Amino acid sequence: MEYNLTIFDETIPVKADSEEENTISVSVNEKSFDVSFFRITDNLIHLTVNGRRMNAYISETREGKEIFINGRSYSITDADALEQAGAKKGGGAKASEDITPPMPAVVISIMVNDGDTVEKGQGVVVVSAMKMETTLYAPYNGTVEKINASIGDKVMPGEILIDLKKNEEKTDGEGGIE
Amino acid sequence: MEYNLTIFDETIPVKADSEEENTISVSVNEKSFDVSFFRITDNLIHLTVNGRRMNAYISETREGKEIFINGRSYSITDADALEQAGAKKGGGAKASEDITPPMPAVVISIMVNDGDTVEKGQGVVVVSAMKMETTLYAPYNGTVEKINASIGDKVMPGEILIDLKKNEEKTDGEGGIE
Amino acid sequence: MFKKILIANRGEIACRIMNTCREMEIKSVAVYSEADKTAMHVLMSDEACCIGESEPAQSYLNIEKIIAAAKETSCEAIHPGYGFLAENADFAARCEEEGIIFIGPSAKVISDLGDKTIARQLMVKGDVPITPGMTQTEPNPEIIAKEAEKIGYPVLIKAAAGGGGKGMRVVDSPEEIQEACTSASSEALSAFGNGAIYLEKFIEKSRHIEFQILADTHGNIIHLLERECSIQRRHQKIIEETPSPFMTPALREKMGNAAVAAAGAAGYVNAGTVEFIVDQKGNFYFLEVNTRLQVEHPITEMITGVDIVRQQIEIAAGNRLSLSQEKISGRGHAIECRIYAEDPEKGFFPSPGKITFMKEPAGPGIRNDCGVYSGFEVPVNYDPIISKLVVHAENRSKAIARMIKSLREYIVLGVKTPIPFLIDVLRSDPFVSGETFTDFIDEHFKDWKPEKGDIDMALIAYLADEMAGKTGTLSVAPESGGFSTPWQTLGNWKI
Amino acid sequence: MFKKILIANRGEIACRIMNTCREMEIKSVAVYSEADKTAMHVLMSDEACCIGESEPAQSYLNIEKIIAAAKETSCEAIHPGYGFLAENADFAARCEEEGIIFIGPSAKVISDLGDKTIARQLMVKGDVPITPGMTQTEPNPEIIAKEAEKIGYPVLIKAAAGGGGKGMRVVDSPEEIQEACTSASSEALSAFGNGAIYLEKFIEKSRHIEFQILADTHGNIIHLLERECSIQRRHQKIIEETPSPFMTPALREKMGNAAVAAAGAAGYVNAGTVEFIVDQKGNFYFLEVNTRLQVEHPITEMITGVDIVRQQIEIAAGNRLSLSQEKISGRGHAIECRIYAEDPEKGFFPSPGKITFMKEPAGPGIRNDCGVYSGFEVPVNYDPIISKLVVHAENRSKAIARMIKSLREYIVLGVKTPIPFLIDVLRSDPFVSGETFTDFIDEHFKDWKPEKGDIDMALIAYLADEMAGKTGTLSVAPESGGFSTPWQTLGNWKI
Repeated sequence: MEYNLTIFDETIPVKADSEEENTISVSVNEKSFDVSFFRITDNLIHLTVNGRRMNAYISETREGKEIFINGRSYSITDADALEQAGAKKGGGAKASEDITPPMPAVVISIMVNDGDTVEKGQGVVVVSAMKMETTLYAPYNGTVEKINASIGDKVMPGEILIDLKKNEEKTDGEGGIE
Repeated sequence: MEYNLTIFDETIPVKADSEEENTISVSVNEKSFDVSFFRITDNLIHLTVNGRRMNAYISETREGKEIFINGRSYSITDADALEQAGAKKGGGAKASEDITPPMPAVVISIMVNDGDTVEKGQGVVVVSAMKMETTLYAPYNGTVEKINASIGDKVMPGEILIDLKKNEEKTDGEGGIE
Repeated sequence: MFKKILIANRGEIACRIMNTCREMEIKSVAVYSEADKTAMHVLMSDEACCIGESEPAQSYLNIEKIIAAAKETSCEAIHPGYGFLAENADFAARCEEEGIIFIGPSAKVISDLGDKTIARQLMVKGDVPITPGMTQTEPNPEIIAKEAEKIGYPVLIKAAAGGGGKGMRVVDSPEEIQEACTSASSEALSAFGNGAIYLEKFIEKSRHIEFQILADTHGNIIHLLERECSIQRRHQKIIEETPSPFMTPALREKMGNAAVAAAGAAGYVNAGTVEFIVDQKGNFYFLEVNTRLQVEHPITEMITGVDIVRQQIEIAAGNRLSLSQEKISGRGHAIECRIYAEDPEKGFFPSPGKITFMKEPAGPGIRNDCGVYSGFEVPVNYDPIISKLVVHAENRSKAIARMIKSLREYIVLGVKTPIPFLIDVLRSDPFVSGETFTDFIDEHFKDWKPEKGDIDMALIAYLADEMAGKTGTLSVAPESGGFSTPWQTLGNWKI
Repeated sequence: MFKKILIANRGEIACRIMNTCREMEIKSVAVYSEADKTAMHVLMSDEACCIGESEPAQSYLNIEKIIAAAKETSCEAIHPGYGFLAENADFAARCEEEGIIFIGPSAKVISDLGDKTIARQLMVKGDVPITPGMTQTEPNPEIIAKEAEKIGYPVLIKAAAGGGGKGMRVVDSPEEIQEACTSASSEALSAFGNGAIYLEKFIEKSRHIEFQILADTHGNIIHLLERECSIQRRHQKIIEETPSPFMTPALREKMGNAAVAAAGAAGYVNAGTVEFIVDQKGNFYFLEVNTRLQVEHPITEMITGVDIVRQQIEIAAGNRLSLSQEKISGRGHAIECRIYAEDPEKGFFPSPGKITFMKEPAGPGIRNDCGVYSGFEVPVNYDPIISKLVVHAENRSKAIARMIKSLREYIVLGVKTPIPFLIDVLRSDPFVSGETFTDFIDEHFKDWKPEKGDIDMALIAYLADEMAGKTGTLSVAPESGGFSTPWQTLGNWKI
């Protein structure tokens, strides 16, 4: 059985074979592991990997699983399943190019006007949520086409606060929250 | 909606009416209660009863529910449902008249022989389980008809260790574990 | 003693206060907003009143609704917790008017100490050392610039009102001072409705060390030793410890006496915290008094064995302090880490949402003051604190080891937390050697990213989880092992 | 320090030992029987070895299998916990032979102190007071009767071997003594393979008070104050506390010195407990030495701030005690309640089975050393302990209040527990006033039944549960409140 799993933006092919109940041989990037496992609860799998014991806490997410091992949390998605499900949103990179609050927030100030030319990384809107103010930055060099919010507006993630027309220069998709 | 619920061997008629979501009017033994509730998890219902808040922890059992409130646990069964399900075992009273271990155990000693006359309350078999020895007592005056276990046997609840023929005298169904 | 107390707060602190109430056999009344119908503090309460919509101004900051709830439920006293109305002099005054006991200092004391320049004046009178600088607000930037020249750069422009770093500017040279005054003042005006500012000397490479004090209505004041709270992000403490790794018995005595003098100078009653900044030579300066229970009070409880909330309630009831200064001593070392729903990789930005799974660490010397549960949705409307994880051990190095172990065993899924960040801080050389200055995070962890960790294991866990199927851990036990029925039919109502 | 330790035990004590190992960065290896494949101590371990079938003799009592597991996993030391092989001199000797460090005293000390008459002889040499009576076993009932006449009735016939009340008889008059000797001896023979008995004076209305001692390999011995463990059922402690409500500083000093002398007389090394019985006048008599970590050690840890397991490991590694007697002092009051899967209404008979739901109490000053989890099936094969609930507070009355609150918030469904019984004991006048003698339960709670409690509320909860339906609290969060999908389809394998 084969999977292509995505973790930290990298897609890794993994293989698993099971000959006995609760036992699998796993290969990840050419490395092999002897694994035995017990499901303890829906959120906990106890693993023995090459003799080493560990507890993996797991929660299903919209796009995959969140897995917590030894003080660290990992987000893993099934690349093939996501592909099958279709590129609904044009992928993650696109999303981070929008000027949108990362959580429900209130607009505190708008630092640009229609038609302004802004540089990548320039602050454009300040929003406040949960007692904290955050500046949203221009994700690329561009020109302000339209401002879709006013001071005091409650805004939600996904709502585009500023329509920014990209200038010719290429960008690397960074930006969003500082 | 009406129920007959059994708690501490007493069957109590209860009535519940719901006019709003998460709210019921309950009457128990002529007393009325205004109740609002929230399910927090499958095992926890948060109740407000006449203004007083409490948490009820609940687990389904084979025959009803185990309910834990404020340091006390209650076992409640639905008398009508049990009746419908039929008198599979002839009720609880019968069960406690058998000489059977209350849990998986090992027979340590047998204190009677075939044909012995025993008195209610007389020790007949000693079993050991979880580091503890327990004596099983005769549930009524009777005569030993058959001994179904030997020393060292592993025995299970429900297994009748001694067939005891009841003598004429009436008993009150007590006995079993000390 | 009171029979019933209203707790005008939410989250972990409301729960923590109820714990003590329950032990004292005092009934607790919760208040809650629409967002908090099934919040932990509501579940724990004996009675609860809904006081309005989710916005704090409509509920937890709404003085009249809280007073009405207290009267409706016949509460004799109100505990404000921290945050919200805890340092609101108007609220304390309204309680006084209504004959409800406010568990905290008087409105007058809150109001005096809430103004930084008045507080500085009081401290000067009480012979408590303050940072060099002004004790009056000053509207004229020219005068401020002159004063700055006198005490020497760098200096700090500070708003008289508020806190949390707002209306505050560090100024390194005379050229910047005009602009700094203007921007600090306007920021303070918009944040606190008061643009008054003043000038202080800026102390470099300083530590934040505070003393817990208790003062009763009979004139007795004691302190419960210090806490060091230098590790801060966004002007908010995230790791606190006691004793301070910098402290010596001689300095502790000097600072403790100053803290008691500060409380005396302000006419303080109830529990409070006197904050100081301490430079590398051990000079210390009064910073401010927090006129409430402090977030980090548990570490003091761990090392002194005193329940501070119980002391607050006893004091509010008019009882005399049963503790005396000579009986207070610290045992071992305690550390607190604040666990917020926030993303340490993104500037500690809040990460609200549903906690899909949580498992709290437990074991000897571990205390987790928690205000949420698995399945609870951390609301977007409030400070996203999940819990305060506190450990106590024989000494500092054992306490660090215990905290690291506890953090590793603290499972929170569904929202981001700073747990991996905190582990890295606690393991770092500067923390281990006690080099804890207020610029610690900027200095050592500015662009922190987690190590990639054990990706192979995470992938293996993914596969094992797929293989194992779900148990459907519902409440019915299967009769003989194996998988249980995943879904229980709902009970049928007989109509 | 050791890199890896094998823990030859299960349940809460194995987990508790692993907690300290983890803080010391020592890897822990669990051993487990077939019944314990998914037991808590296995889940917590770094490595684990299955050592056989469920019967203790096949697994946890199987010396050779445990030694083999230790060698296979390269463990340098073995911690035996309590029970099982903890006081088995042969096991300690096998460890010595194999060059594995046994974390406990030497085989010789275990063997000496395991024989009550040899222990009594050692105490006489060490000037430790023992109960009047014999210091040799005696096969002849006539001689025992004569001795009984001399010391006066009531007397106690006791087996030299074993414990737990087996082979023990209280004798009130000369007529009963012959029969008592015969039955005690035969009971001891069948239980311990050794029928040797001897005679002691029976002390009426006594308390059971013990001292924790620590002795290193360099000749240093200290004690960590006392524990009172008078509340017992079936000769097994169920509530322990420290300090003893009976203790005075003078008596503590005398008894503490006697405990240290007892350890010295026996050549003791590592942690141990010297048990005394104390009469109403404050006379105390040596009872026995428990040559292992005691179940109730956490209450001592709470008031002294010392991690006893860490001390054991340090001592076993040959380190010198870093503690000295004058630095040991108690702070506050600690109480432990043992939570077993047992039915207090039926003579505390074990109630094994699946724990369908469990919620541990938490809060300031609460520690629950637990070895099970929701969904775990308490096996029928072993001591049915679920956890030890420990509280620590400023004084005895606050500790009692905290314990009662904690017990009320301790939810265990699926098996019976003594929680309601314990609440009633803690609230009772004789307990509150410290009238805690070893006959406490017989005297005050012989035919205890729980109060009927709040039946109306239970019925209402039943109805509400029926009305509310189940949420199916699985791990996927519903997108916008409401009920989530109850059952997640299993991941599909691509073949």
